Amino acid sequence: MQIPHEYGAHEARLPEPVDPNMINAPIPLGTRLDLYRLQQQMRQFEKRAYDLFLQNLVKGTSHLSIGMEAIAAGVGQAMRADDYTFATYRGHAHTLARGVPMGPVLAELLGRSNGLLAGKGGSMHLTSVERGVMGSYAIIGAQLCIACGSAWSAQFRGTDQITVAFMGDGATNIGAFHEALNFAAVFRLPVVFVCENNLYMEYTSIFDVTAVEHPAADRASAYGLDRIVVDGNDADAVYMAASSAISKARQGGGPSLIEATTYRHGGHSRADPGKYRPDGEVAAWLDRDPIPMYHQRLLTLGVSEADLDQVQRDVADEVEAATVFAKGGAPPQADTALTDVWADGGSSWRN
Amino acid sequence: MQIPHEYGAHEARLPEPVDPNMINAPIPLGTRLDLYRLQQQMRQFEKRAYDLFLQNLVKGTSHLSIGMEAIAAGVGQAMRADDYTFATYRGHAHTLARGVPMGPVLAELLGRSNGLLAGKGGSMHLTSVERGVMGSYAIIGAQLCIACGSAWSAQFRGTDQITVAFMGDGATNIGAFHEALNFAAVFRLPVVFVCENNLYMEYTSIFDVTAVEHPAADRASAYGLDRIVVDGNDADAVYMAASSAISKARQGGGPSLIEATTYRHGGHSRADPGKYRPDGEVAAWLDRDPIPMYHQRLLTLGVSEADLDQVQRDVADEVEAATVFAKGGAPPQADTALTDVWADGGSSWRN
Amino acid sequence: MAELTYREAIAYGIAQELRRDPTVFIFGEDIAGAGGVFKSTVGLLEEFGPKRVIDTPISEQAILGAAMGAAMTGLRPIAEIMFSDFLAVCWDMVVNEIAKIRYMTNGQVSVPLVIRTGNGGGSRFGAQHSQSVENWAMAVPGLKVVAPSTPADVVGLLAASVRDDNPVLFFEHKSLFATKGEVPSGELVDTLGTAKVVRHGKDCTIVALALMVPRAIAAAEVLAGRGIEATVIDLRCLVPLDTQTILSSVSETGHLFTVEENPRLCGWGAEVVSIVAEECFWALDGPSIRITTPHVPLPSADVLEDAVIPSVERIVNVVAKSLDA
Amino acid sequence: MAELTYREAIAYGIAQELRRDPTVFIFGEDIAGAGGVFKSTVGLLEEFGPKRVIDTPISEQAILGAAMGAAMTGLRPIAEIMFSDFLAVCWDMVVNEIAKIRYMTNGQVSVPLVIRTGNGGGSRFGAQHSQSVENWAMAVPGLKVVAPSTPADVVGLLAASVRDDNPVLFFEHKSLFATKGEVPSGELVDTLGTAKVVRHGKDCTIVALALMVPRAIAAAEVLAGRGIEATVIDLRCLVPLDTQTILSSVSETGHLFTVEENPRLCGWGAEVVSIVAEECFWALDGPSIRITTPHVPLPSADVLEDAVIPSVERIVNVVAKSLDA
Ligand SMILES: Cc1ncc(C[n+]2csc(CCOP(=O)(O)OP(=O)(O)O)c2C)c(N)n1
Ligand SMILES: Cc1ncc(C[n+]2csc(CCOP(=O)(O)OP(=O)(O)O)c2C)c(N)n1
Ligand SMILES: [Mg+2]
Ligand SMILES: [Mg+2]
Repeated sequence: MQIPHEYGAHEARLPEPVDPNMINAPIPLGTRLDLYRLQQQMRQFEKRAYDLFLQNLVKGTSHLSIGMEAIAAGVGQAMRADDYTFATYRGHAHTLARGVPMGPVLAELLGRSNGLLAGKGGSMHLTSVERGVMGSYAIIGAQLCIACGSAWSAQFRGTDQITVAFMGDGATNIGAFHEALNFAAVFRLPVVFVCENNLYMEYTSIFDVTAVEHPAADRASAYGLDRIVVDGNDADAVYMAASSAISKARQGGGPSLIEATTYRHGGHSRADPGKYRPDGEVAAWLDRDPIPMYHQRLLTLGVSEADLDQVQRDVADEVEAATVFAKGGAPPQADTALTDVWADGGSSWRN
Repeated sequence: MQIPHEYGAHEARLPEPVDPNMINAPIPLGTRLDLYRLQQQMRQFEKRAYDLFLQNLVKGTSHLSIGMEAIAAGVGQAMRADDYTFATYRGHAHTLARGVPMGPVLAELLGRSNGLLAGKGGSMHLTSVERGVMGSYAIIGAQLCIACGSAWSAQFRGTDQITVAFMGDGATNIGAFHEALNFAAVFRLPVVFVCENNLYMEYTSIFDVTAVEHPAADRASAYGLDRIVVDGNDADAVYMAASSAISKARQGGGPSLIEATTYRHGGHSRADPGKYRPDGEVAAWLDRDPIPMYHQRLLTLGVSEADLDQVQRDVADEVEAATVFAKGGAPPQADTALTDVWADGGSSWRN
Repeated sequence: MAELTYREAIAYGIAQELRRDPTVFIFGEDIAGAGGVFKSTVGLLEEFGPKRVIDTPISEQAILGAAMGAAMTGLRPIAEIMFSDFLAVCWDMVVNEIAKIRYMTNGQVSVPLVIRTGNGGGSRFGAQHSQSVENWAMAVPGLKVVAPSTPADVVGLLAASVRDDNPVLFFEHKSLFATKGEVPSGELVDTLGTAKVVRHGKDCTIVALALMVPRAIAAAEVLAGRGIEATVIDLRCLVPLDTQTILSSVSETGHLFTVEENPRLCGWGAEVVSIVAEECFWALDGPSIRITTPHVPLPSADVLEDAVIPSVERIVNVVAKSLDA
Repeated sequence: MAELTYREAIAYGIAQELRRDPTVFIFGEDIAGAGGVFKSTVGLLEEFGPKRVIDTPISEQAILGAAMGAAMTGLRPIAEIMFSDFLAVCWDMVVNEIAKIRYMTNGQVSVPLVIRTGNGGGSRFGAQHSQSVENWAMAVPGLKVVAPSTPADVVGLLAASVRDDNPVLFFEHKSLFATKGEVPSGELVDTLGTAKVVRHGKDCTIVALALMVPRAIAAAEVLAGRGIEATVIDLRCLVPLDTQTILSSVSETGHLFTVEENPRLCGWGAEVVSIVAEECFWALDGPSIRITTPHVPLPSADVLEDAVIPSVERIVNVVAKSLDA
């Protein structure tokens, strides 16, 4: 039998250098400061989540996106308040990107009654309909199909709301990906699919199990879509690509598929030390951490160190307050386990 | 809402002219005579099946491929006796193409005990392991995944058997298609996927619901495969394309995806008069009937009318004998409904 | 009042809802231009146009995903999955997404959608196009499950399903399409979770669903000739389940029979028998007996299919034997 | 004899079969290089190499399709579906293809394969990663269904599953991974379809499966302190079902309780209660009672999850209350 590769023996994939032109992208400075704040919020929030995990306070599993913040920030910033987000189990950042307050999110991770879902959903299912976060889905690919529905609905209702659906690189090999992309293209749905290519599924390199080099972008043409690859570690690059896809969708131009390359600094989930990654790879990507790079860019653009420090401190305060809020939450009452199966608020299956 | 198309109002899709060079394809005359005989067998068999349906003798549903014979014949002829075929519910021709005798196939359509599956499977599930027909599958797309398994098995066992899996154009939009294609490409499996693009799903034009013009070929690149479109109404063209894909697979070169364009002369299934097709389309495709065309080609190549008549008469006799065999079959014994759920021959779920 | 076939009642019932509520729309494979492969959506495209009656690709996951997303954002989709067997290719959407999203989000999300599907055997379509899978759906919390047996129930229960704020799986029995019945004129809206006593008798209770209802009624007539008077209950819905009607009947008759088309193990009959075994034990005068298709896939040949799906004769024999013993 | 965790027993059992039979191979997501996300396939890649221990794309339909096709052509694949919840994305392969192909082809095709999957709750993973879905599989003719509760049973039943010529769904309980037990040395091959009486008592019969087995045993100990002696049966397999062991126990005790982790409706408990209700009615001294997770999706927070999955305390209370009354 031919073996296409030796497991774990794949080459390190190193990041591309930052695009030096991106500093000249036509993005207002205020927007850039928002992008910086968003990335800080995501980073500091998830660091805190990790600390609380080490203190055994986070129940169940959780999947951090430390190192990948530029994507959620760039896309979130490009969205309008009434647009829809569909996230995955790795959805903390995508949720925060829509302005969902940190306290209830953190409380949800801790399984408290003041959690965003009152403890019923957990880290993998963050949802805030109020903020357009229409759910986080933990079965690979499902959210792509569901996102077609909210996009279809906006089209049907004649609003110009758009929908963004996130996915990982691994999701591009599941059937639902294919069905959703074709469906969206056929009906010219106002949906933007964003693939966060962080080079790995759980513990397996995406290159070991995918027929093409760019798991999303190299398939765009199969749905009549343009090939789009962006630097997922550059919030400006993501923001520009997302803005253009979103405005196309809003104007009736149909769906887009964006592949943003990035890297997660930690393991897949809280249980994973991430040992399967080749030497040098992690270090190289740590060097391309989106946040210090963006910090530097803002300095170059004339923002003062003091102003950036202030953002960091504001965010630190926010995280602190969220921690107090979350830790202070009571555990859910046992009988709430029996509510909200049905629209009448209950769970009775008999008359 | 934007409506991508008006239903039923799509343009007629007319066939391409026959490739005049195909007559020069390097195919031995004996092989061509076999191709002619195969197409005759398929056509005459299915016409008889249709007659028996009109006599109310065919139970359940059945899906004819009259007009599409050149594909099953061309591919079947290019296969080796120990290769594997995976067919769909429209699988009479693919089954006959492997040399499965007509009598048991027809008896199966009639639900008789002497049927190929003793009446348990019916028209949609024709299978002859003896002849390498590893089943006919009636859930769109499933066979593509299963075919990866027999291909993997041959690779694992170190034989050079290849697998062919057929599908319709409509099958290219289901998730299983995507998973199978990527899986086959990643593991370089010896499998040839053949998409019979007859322009319609059941009653809906494939162009109304697909993001690309060629539902299979325009997706090949998404799996790192070559784009292959062949004239599915020319047995020689199909034979050449299949032979080359098969020999590539046999030599360890991995999978191929062939799209063969064709047309079914009748409706989707026995219940369908096929009224949804635009004016002129059926007539144009009837003009491109693969069998008279091939007949003419053989005459041009010097085969005598008398020899071709003889083939037709031989096949007619074969169909006649199969009809006698099938009609003579007893209905299955009721208690056989309870056999062969398990490998021990029984159906007991308790000890 | 008009006499309609079960098949016509489907289009009639859908049209009633499409007319009433502009947020209702319907989509699926071949349902628009062709009026459905079972001809149960004929005329809808013509009346309501291509914005509300839509043909889709063969992409069942996308169909149900789209239904879910649309239902989450203000619409009331009716999605068709052509044969219920195909629910298996989009089962994740049904059981992990649609059924669970309200609960997981602590009630933030509503999913008012209907999944219609052709269910059941008797058409000689073989193992992959003939299954009765209503018990698959019943086993999953968060789904309402409806399976009407008459044209009037089709219309009334479909209306109730579309108007319900929960996801409903609506099983249309393929072997009932050609049957006829009176459908009252005017708006028709029924209530989910209500079974119907379709025949009264003091000797035993026969609970049936969909195609098994007419067979149970016919069997009861034959049994009456043999001196056994059966109550026949048409369940109509599996979730919510009308346990009250079942328990009160069994309390009177002391004998329970269920007639299921699904294969033997873990059907709705097992649930009904178990509820009675726990809540009504002291009223029972003998064993509760399930009449089901044996635990085999469905064969294609007519004689074989007829041998496995419960027949009038089989129902009569089982009931008579059990009550004589 | 060695003490192994349930998790280690899985790799141990698979290795036994890989060593014995060169046609056995194993594949799934992250099972090779990483040794599985539950670390239950650690060491297999190293011992057996990349031809027989293979990481796949996230393509569950292709995984099971490949398993089926390989099983049809001379191999004995073991496929992993990481969490049993994900069976929903490849349910067609399980129920319409793998389960039916032998029957549809009149016995021409054999499908000797095993689908291993992490099943069950208790890990606070929420509604989409915690389900107990063994009853889904039990409802479909053509599938054998195994769910061991101890390391020794893991090894013995896995061997029996791999050697069986039928498709087997092998449910590994996530909350048992860390539990330990003795595993006899030497080749270990058990028999499918045999339940184990793990405790004898004359007052009632408690039937349990997987994670519910240790809880039922613990409950029985508590009940003994209250003067109630329970027989506890570890079902181990749902198909084939060891009805003999159940029926003979209930005939002695006159009282049946089932303890199921799956949600309320149409679980294996309903099947067991129904079999007893029909075949053992006259031996019953009271209602048969199912102790199940209520009919809700699984919540994520620890207190909520603990509130819904049957606990030792709940089992004790239900049994004590029922037998006192
Ligand atoms: C259908 C399905 N299969 C498998 C899994 C288990 N699983 C969870 S995350 C994951 C890896 C996903 O990788 P990718 O799509 O690249 O996303 P990332 O985690 O890297 O963000 C897998 C296999 C799942 N949740 N759903
Ligand atoms: C998963 C699934 N969805 C729908 C169907 C119903 N169905 C049977 S044939 C068919 C059309 C298939 O069209 P195509 O793939 O072009 O094949 P053709 O019939 O033209 O050969 C459909 C929708 C099915 N069998 N399986
Ligand atoms: Mg990834
Ligand atoms: Mg077609």
